[in-house]
Amino acid sequence: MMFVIFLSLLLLIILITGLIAVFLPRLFGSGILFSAFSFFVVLAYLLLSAPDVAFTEAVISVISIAYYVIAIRELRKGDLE
Amino acid sequence: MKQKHSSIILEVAYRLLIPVLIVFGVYVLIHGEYSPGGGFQAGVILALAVILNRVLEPADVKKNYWTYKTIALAGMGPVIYMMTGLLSIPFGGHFLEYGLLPLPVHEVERHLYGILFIEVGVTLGVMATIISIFDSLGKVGDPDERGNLL
Amino acid sequence: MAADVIMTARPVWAVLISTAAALLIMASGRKPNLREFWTLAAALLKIGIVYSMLPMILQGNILISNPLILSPGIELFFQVDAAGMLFAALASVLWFLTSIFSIGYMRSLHEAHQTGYYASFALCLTAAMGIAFAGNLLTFFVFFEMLTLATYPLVIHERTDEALRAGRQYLVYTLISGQLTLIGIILVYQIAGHGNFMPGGFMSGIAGTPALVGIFLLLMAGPAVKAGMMPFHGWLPSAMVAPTPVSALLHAVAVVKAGCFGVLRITGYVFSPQSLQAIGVAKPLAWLAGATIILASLIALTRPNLKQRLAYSTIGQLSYIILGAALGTTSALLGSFYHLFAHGIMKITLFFTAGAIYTKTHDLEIRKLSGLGRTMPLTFCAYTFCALGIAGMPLAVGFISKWNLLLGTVESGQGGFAVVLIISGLLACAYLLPVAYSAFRSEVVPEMEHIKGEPNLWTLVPLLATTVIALILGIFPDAAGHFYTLAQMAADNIMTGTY
Amino acid sequence: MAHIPVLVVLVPLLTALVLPAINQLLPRITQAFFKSALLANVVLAVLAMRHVVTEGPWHYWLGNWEPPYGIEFVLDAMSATLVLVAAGMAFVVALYARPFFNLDEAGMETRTLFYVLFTLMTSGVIGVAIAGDIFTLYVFIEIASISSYGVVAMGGGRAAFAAYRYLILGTVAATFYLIGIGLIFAMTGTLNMAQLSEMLPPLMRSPAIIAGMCFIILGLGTKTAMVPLHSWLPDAHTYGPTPAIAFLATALLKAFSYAIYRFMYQIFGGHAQPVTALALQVLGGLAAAGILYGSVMAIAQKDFRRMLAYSTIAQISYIPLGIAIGTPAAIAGAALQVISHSMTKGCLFMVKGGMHLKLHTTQIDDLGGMSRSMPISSFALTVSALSMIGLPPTSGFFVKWQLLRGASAAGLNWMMIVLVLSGLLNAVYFFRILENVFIRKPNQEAHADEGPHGAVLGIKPELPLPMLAAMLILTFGILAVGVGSGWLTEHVFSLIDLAGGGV
Amino acid sequence: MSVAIFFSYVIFWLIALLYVSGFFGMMEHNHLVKKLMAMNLMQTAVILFFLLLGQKIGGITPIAVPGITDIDAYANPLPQALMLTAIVVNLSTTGIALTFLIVIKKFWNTLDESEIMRRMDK
Repeated sequence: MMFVIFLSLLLLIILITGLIAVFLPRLFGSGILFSAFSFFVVLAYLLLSAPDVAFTEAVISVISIAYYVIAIRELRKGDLE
Repeated sequence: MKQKHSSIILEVAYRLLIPVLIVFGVYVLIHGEYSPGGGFQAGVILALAVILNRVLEPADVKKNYWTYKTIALAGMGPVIYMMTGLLSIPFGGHFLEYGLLPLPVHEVERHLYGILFIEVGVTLGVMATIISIFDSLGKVGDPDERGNLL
Repeated sequence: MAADVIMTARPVWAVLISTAAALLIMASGRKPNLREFWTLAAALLKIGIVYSMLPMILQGNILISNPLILSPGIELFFQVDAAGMLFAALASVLWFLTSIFSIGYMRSLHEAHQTGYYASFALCLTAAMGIAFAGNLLTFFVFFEMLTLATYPLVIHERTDEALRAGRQYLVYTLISGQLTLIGIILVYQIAGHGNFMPGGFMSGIAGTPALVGIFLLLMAGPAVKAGMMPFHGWLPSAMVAPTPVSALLHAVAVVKAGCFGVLRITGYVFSPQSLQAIGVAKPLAWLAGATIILASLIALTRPNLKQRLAYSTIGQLSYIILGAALGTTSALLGSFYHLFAHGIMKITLFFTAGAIYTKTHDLEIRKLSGLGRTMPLTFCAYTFCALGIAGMPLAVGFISKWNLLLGTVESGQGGFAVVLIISGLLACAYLLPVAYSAFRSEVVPEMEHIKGEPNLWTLVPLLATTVIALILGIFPDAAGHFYTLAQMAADNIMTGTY
Repeated sequence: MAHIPVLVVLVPLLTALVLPAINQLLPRITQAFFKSALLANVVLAVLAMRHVVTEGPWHYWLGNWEPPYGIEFVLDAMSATLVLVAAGMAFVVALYARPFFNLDEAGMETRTLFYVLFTLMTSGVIGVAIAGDIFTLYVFIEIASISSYGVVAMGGGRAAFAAYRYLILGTVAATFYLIGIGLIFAMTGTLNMAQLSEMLPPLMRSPAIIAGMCFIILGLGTKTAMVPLHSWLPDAHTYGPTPAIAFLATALLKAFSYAIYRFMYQIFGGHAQPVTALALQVLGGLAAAGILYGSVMAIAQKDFRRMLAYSTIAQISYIPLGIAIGTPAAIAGAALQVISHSMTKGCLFMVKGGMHLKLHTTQIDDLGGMSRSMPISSFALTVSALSMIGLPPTSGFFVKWQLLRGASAAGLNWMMIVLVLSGLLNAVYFFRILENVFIRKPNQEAHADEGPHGAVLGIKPELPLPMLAAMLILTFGILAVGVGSGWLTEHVFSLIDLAGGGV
Repeated sequence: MSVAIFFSYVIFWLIALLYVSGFFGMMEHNHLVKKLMAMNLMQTAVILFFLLLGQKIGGITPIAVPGITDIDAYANPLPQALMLTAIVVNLSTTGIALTFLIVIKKFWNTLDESEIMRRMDK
């Protein structure tokens, strides 16, 4: 019971962070929000009793945030020059 | 490049993190059967360690990283996997039938060893792949050509 | 008379020999003499093969060869019967003569792209031979489309804008109608389960009348367009931009005759004359053919260019064959089959003469040809004789076919068409003979005064040869090739429904 | 030999993986290794085909675990056909690619990267063909797709954008597919195709299954570029590097159509199930729309590359059309189209690459005089154009014949009209090209620049020999398949098991 | 309707919403990086959906716990295994897409989709 309510709250948070990340105008900020999104997703996976997936998602989200950050830095290079 | 403007504390923390990550990665790899984790996660963690190292390097060194060797290594990991799988064929089994691997141990244990081999391969492959994608993200953007990847 | 079936590979060789020739011609494009040697050698070989089958056919046998059984229901197979033999013999003989003529024509005009020309020519003959020997609708269609493709380079041979336009028009007409035929063929396979030609047909009564009418119309689309039946004749006069030997081939041997032959195959070997009457398409077809005969002759009267005039004459004459098929009596069919041959030999002579004249004058305006009969007596004699033959003069080969057609109209009780035939004969005199008359009797126009002597031998000999053939066969209809017997056998086959 | 089903996937996969290492250690033998591996794969595919023809379908369990738990590979007549096509096309394209890239001045390492991705793509396609459960199918679809994104992007900046759009849409399609199999899994609890086909019939009315079916068709339809979902294809096929596209437009797209077939007939029960029959009808309508749309758009194009792309949309729809008709003849036609269109379109793209290198243009109006400078390519172009139009004796005609037979047997007369119309529309644009190639005079400025590659290996004005060889293999293949189509129909396609097929 | 069932519906609706918003964000957004993020949203939604399928009320983590041998007590491990694969696929897709983005940026000097589309037709 609590589990279900908790999960739906978590999903709501995921939804909101994800939407903000997508619609935030600033690129770097949305990258950061995206990492928050990933964190909540990891929580949700844990809640769904899938620790294996959660673990994978955790390490992968680190990597993908790193990808995003690197890429965003590369993308902004041209704008500054 | 004004690479050095990041704080000392952060850099030291990064450097401390690297050996921890490596150890943790190997632990995850070995302990895959008993707890969450396995070859894939181990590979990602090891790759993370390498990437942290890369982040700390100055930019001009980084340019030389996009080498073919990483990709070659990325290929070799799955090759280990598949060779393990293929090894059971000459001994009368199907592909990936670890029970028939030529190891001097009991059949159940052979399964575990077989899976370990495979996990090592996966780790290697994942690690090298992630690093090579990371490197390529830094490299492809060099403003030299007409944007031609080839 | 139950026919014996003889398995033999000869039809396949007859078909393939000109394909091989085409390849050899392509390979030896740099050496004109070698290239033309291949053409002639293949033509002779082909005549040999075709005629080697003649005795067996005359004994009432049919030859079958099954090079490719694709699968039950889809097979590419050849079957030689009297009708096919007739067409094959005609095509192979005329290929040889046309080849000789082409050599003379092309060389004296120094035409470009000769290699492609001879290769396409050989491919055309492959296709024509395939159509002649096709044993089922699939095979027929395969070679029918191949004929379209092989003729296209010939039509656009001159590479001028006009030629390209004519080529496009030709493709539009033939491809669209060909695809309609394809649908018809599919429906035949679907309903009847097979598409093998049988004398007397295999479609009667196996489906409702509307379905049969639809299938008949779809099937007829391709052959009728190729046979230039009005109102689908538009491509034919514009295709006249091609060199004259090509026109000779298009209008006497390969394309239009393949169309007519297709019409005969469909009316006689897929459907039967009786079933056409039963589903009520015979009458309209006959009317359409009759209208085409008269209209085409009338249009021919108005054309100032000799080739154009011959083109419209062809449209009219071809409809004789369709008319015969639509009338559907023994004599009418005999007339149709024989006209296939007779018109071929006469019209090719007319085109040969036109071509031969063109090599000298570079112009085919009828007005400018006056008086040339005195410088080129042989050529114009041949022209005159065949023009009379087209009109149906006795002693020329055209008389035989026309006589049988006339008999057929009476037999079928539609005597009205006899009037059409007679009017058409008179009109043919009216549009062909003035050329001959003015050539012998009028003055030479000033710009043609420099023309001296007959055309060169390469062009002269074939046209004289065809004239002689026309004359001999007009007197002895069954000489040499036994075309008359073959036509009779084919007509009998259709009427009796057996080989 | 008992392990061919797994070897046929593993050989290209292993090749792809060790290729970078070999390129590092022994750069000289890279090419030889690559090509001989692909050739070996062709041999394996032929052996697989022979086994299927003589002994029937072939089931292989990885690790010898039974299907509900283990992964199963299945080789039947249809998948063996696709495997053969994929392996064969991969080899031919490999033959073509080496000189192409030599002339295109690509770097050594990135070129090897191309080969790696290309071989991965091959193994993905073959995997799609033989996967025996729907999740393995997903994995192989993604292997093939992701490597195809990479391969397309190698064509430069425009290609990268095209590849990006392709990636976005391809990923949407993949998620659709995943949702679909999720729904099916939720209802049945299994992913194995054979088990699904037994468990699904009583469940076919449930909304979850119907929704799952819709999602799967949407996903696979996007990847196959069925008509409302085709928007990624023209750009990707226009700007991608030629050898990649020659494989992409042929084997890869076929793999997805094949997956549709697999789902419709071997899982959802074909025409025997009312729901599936309805879905098949919709599929047939979309395919017909795709055929007409692609042909009409192809006529409107001025660039040969783009024209080929639209023509691909049209031609690829023949396969769903055949699947939708669903009579044995139509399915045989679809299978024949898998072979025929692969060779035809592959050959056309190769000719396009040749134009690009030699004439430095692919604008249709600038192709004048090509028959003079590139006679052999022009011959290949002619034959494949005829096959596209569907004129005998090329294979395209027999595809049309089979499909028409199927349509008439099913009483779908409007489909016959669509097919015939499509042939005529094809004739319009291909004869325009042939006219330009053979008849028009060379365009001065287009040919003035002979480029730095004037004297490459091979016949002087023509392309290098391996490229010509590749084209000629395909050209003669088109003719051979045309003539041998009956043999194929009788001995191979008749073995296709049509659960619920036949109307 | 009990609260638990109501919320279990809510869960599915939320996941569907996540998926749909990802889908529309991807289709409508002009910025290519944002498109990619929206795509990740979509993929996450699918993974959540799959994990829910393997879920049983009161099911425990599918890792062998000494003493519990009843298979039904564990959550279904199959969807989880499948999702591991899916996550890997997502990661590689993201990586490749970012590489493309950098190339696109270099070539076009913009990441605005409609702008690039406009220039592409030229």
